[in-house]
Amino acid sequence: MINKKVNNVKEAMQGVESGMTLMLGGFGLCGIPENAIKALVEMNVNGLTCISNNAGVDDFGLGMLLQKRQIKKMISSYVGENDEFERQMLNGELDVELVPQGTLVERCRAAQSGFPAFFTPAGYGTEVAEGKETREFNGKMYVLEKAFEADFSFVKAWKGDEAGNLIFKGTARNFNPAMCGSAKITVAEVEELLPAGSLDPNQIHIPGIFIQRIFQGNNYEKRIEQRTVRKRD
Amino acid sequence: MINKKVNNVKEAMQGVESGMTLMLGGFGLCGIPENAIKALVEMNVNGLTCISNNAGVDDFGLGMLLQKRQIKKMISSYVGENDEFERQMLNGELDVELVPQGTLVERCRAAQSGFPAFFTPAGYGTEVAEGKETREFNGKMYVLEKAFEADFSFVKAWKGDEAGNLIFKGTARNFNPAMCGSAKITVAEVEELLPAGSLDPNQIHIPGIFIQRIFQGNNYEKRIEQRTVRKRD
Amino acid sequence: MLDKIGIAKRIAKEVKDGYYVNLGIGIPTLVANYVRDDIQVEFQSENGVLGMGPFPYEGEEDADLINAGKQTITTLPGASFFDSSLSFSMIRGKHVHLTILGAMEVSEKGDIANWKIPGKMVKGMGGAMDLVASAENIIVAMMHTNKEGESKLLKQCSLPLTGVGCVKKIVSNLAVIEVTDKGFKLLERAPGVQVEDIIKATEGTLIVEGDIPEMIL
Amino acid sequence: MLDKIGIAKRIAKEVKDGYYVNLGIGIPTLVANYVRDDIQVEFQSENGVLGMGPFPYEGEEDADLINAGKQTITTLPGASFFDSSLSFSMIRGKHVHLTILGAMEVSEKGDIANWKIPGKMVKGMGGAMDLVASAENIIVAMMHTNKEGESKLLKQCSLPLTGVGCVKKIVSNLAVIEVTDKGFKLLERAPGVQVEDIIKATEGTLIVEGDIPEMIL
Repeated sequence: MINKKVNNVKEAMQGVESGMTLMLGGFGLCGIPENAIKALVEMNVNGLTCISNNAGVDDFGLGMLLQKRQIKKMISSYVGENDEFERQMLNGELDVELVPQGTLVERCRAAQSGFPAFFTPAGYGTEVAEGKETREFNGKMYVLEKAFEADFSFVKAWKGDEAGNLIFKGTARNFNPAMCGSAKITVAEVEELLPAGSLDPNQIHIPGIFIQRIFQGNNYEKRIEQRTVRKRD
Repeated sequence: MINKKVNNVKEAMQGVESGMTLMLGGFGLCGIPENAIKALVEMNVNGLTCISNNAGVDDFGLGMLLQKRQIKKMISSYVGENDEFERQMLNGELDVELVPQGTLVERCRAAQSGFPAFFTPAGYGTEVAEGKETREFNGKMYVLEKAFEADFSFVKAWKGDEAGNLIFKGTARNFNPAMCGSAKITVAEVEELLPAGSLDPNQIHIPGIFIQRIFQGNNYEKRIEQRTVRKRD
Repeated sequence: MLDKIGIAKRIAKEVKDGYYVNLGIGIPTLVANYVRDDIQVEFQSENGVLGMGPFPYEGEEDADLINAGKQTITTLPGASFFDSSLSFSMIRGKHVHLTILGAMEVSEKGDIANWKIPGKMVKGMGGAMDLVASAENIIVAMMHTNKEGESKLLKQCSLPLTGVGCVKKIVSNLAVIEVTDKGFKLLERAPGVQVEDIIKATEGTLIVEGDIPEMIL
Repeated sequence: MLDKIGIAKRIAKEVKDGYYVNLGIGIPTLVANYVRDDIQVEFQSENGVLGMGPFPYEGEEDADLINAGKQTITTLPGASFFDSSLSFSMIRGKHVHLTILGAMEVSEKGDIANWKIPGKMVKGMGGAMDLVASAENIIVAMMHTNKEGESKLLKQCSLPLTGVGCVKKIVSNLAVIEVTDKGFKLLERAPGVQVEDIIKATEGTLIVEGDIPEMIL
C-alpha cells in the first residue's frame, strides 16, 4: 500500500500558487471540496483559472473566491446561480469559457486517461465550435475537443482510505471522479478517512493511484441550494 | 422502474442472426457470458464477427464457436491461449483484427458514449496505425481510432436487478462495463437476479439504462486458466 | 390558453412506456407529476441519478441528493447513482429516449437558443448542448411569445444557438407544433385558442392543414 | 550469467518507493517476489486490479480474481478492482510509474517487438502497446540471445514493432543496458560474464565506457 494521507488541509495545499489552473469537483454546491476552497480563500492566491461545472453562489463555494477577485478565468458549463459572477463577466473583469457539460467532464477524463483529444457532437453549429476542427462521421457532424491541463485538482469524497481509494455518496459524486488524476496533483478531502483495508475493493469508485494526497475534512456545511419538499399527506 | 427481465437465455437471444457483429465481455475465461456463448453454439449461427479481448481456450468460451467455425472474424487483443484459433488464423480461415487492449476497450466505450473517434498513443509507429490518421499533440504522436458498431453485446455480471442494474465481482468486471450499451441490444446474464430496490444505488457499476435484457444465468463453470498457488508455510 | 401546468400535462402525454427521460429546469421538471402511472418510465438527471422520485418530505432532504436544477429529490426502487462522465455517456450515446427542455427561441428549422443573451444574460448551456446534439426526440416547453409579446417561434434564431436542427416538437401555452422540413406544422390548439391567434403569435413559417383539433389534457 | 530469477532480482532493485508497477507475463511476474519490503509499492494488473498480493494458498483460488497472465492471485489491504477502461486510464494517463515486460527484440533506438512473428506466431499485443506508448519508465526483461544464439539487441528490429523509441533499460541474463540517444550503453555485467561476451552477444551499437561493474543482486 502506498500511503497518501496528509495530516490537514494546510499540508494538502502545499505548492498551490497564484496563477495556477485548478480543477474543483462538485455540481452546484453538492460535493464541492469545501475545505480546499476555504483554504484557497485564506491563502489569498489569485490569478487562478478554475475548471468547475458551476461557480458557487455569492457567499459559498467558488463564489467566495470570486468575491475576493482571486479568479482570473472560469471554465464552467452553468453559472446562473451567482450574481457576482455575472456582474464580473458582463463587465469584462472575469474571463469565462463556457463549455457544454458533457464536454467539460470528458475533457477532464481525457486528461485523466491520456487521451489528447476526442470528437463530440455537443456544440456543433454553435459558437462553442468556433475555431475548432469539425468532422463528419456516419453522416453526423462532430467537434474536436481537447484534454484539459491543470496543476491541481481538488475533489471531495464521502469515504476514503489511506491508500487514497475513494467512495462518493449519491449525486455528490458528479464531476469528482473524472477530476481524479486529471491534474499534476490531485488532493482528495473526505468526510471519513479510514485505514487501508477498510473499504471493499469491489466498491471503490476511484482507486488511490489517481490521488496524491488525502485528508480528513471537517466542518462540512453541505448547503442546499434549492430546498424543495412535498407536504406529508 | 423499467423492467428488463427476460425468463431465460432463449428469450434473451431473440434476434441474434448469422453474419452479425457481437461484443462479448470477459478477460481470458474470467467474467465471460457462459450462458450466452453456449446458446450461440446451440443456435448454430455463423459468419459472426466477435469483439472480445480473448478467444477462449480450445474447449471453452469462444473456443467452442471457433471449433464449429461459427466465427468469420475476431477482433481481440490477445489470442495466445487458443491453438485452434492460431491454426485458423495462420491458414487464413479466420479473419483477425488485433487491437491494443486499451484501444479495444475504449472503442467499446466510445460506442457506449456517443463518441465517434478519439486519439490514443497506443500503436503509433506500428502496423496497428497503418492506414489511420496520426497527429501530434504537445510533441507526442497519436493515432485516431473509431468507435465499434455492433448488433448485440453479451455481458456477465455477479448481481443484477430487474431494472437491469449490474454489479460485477473482482477482476470478472474487466471489459463487461464498457460493452454495456455499446451495441444495438445489450444482454446481461447474472449469477443472481434480484428485485428492483435490492441493490444499493450507490454501488451499482452499470445502470440499467445500458441494458435491454437481463436474465438469471445458470450452471456457471468459471474455469480457471492458470491455477497458481503457494504452499502453506 | 395553457398555464405552465397545462403545458406540463400536455407534454406528459408524449412520454411513452419504456422511456428514459431527461427533464430540464422549469416547466419540464413539472412533467414528471403528470405521466400516466400505468407505464414504466425512468427520469434521468445529468448530475448523476437515474430513477428519480418525487421531492422529499419536509425534514428528509439530503444535501447529497439533488437533481440538475439543484433541487432536493428522492429516488425510487431500481435507481442508481453515477458520475458525470457516465451520465453523459447515457445522453450522448442515445440511451436517453426523450429530452424535454425550455427555450428562449426556436427556429422553423429546429434550431434552439436557450443559454445566452449577449451582453445581458449568460447562464451557460449546462448539459443542454450535449442533450440537443444527441437526443433522437427533443420536445421544447415554452411560452409562445416573450414578455414584449414577440414570437419565440422564428424563421431564424437571433440569439446564440444551443443546437442546430434538433427540436422535433414544441408545446407552448398556445399550441402543439411539429418541426418539419417545411417549417412549423400546427398539430393542436390549446383550449380556447383560435388558429388565428397562433398564426399571429408565430413569426416562422406555420403550416396549417385541415382542421386543427383542440388538445386533450 | 543470470537465470530468470536472477533477472527478476536485478530488476526488483529498479522498483522505487511510491511506485505503481505493471508487470508483464513471464519473468516480470517474478519481480514482485524480490522487491524490498521496506518501501511502499503497488502492483497493477491491466485486467482490473491494483494492490495485488501473492498467489493464493491451495484451495483458496477464486476464478473471479486473476492477473493479466490469467493466474489466480490475492489482494492486499488497500486494493481495488475496476474495469478495463479505468485500468487503461491509469496506464495511458501515466499514473503507472514503471512497466516491466518481456521482448523478442529491442533496437538500439529503444524500439520493441514482442507480439508477432509473421506467418509463424501471433499471440497479439494485449496491453503491451498501450503500456509502451505511455509509460515514462519501461524496463525489458529478456534473454540476451535467442535459442539459435542470435542477438535480440539489434540495430533495428526485424519483427513487427510493439512500440517505437520507448525502452529505457534492458536487464538480460548477461547485462544491464541503458538505451541512450547513441545506442545501447553497458551499465553492469552479470556475475561471471566478461565485457567481451556482452559485446559478442549484442548486434546493435554497444557503448562501453570505463570499467563496467559486476551487478549486485
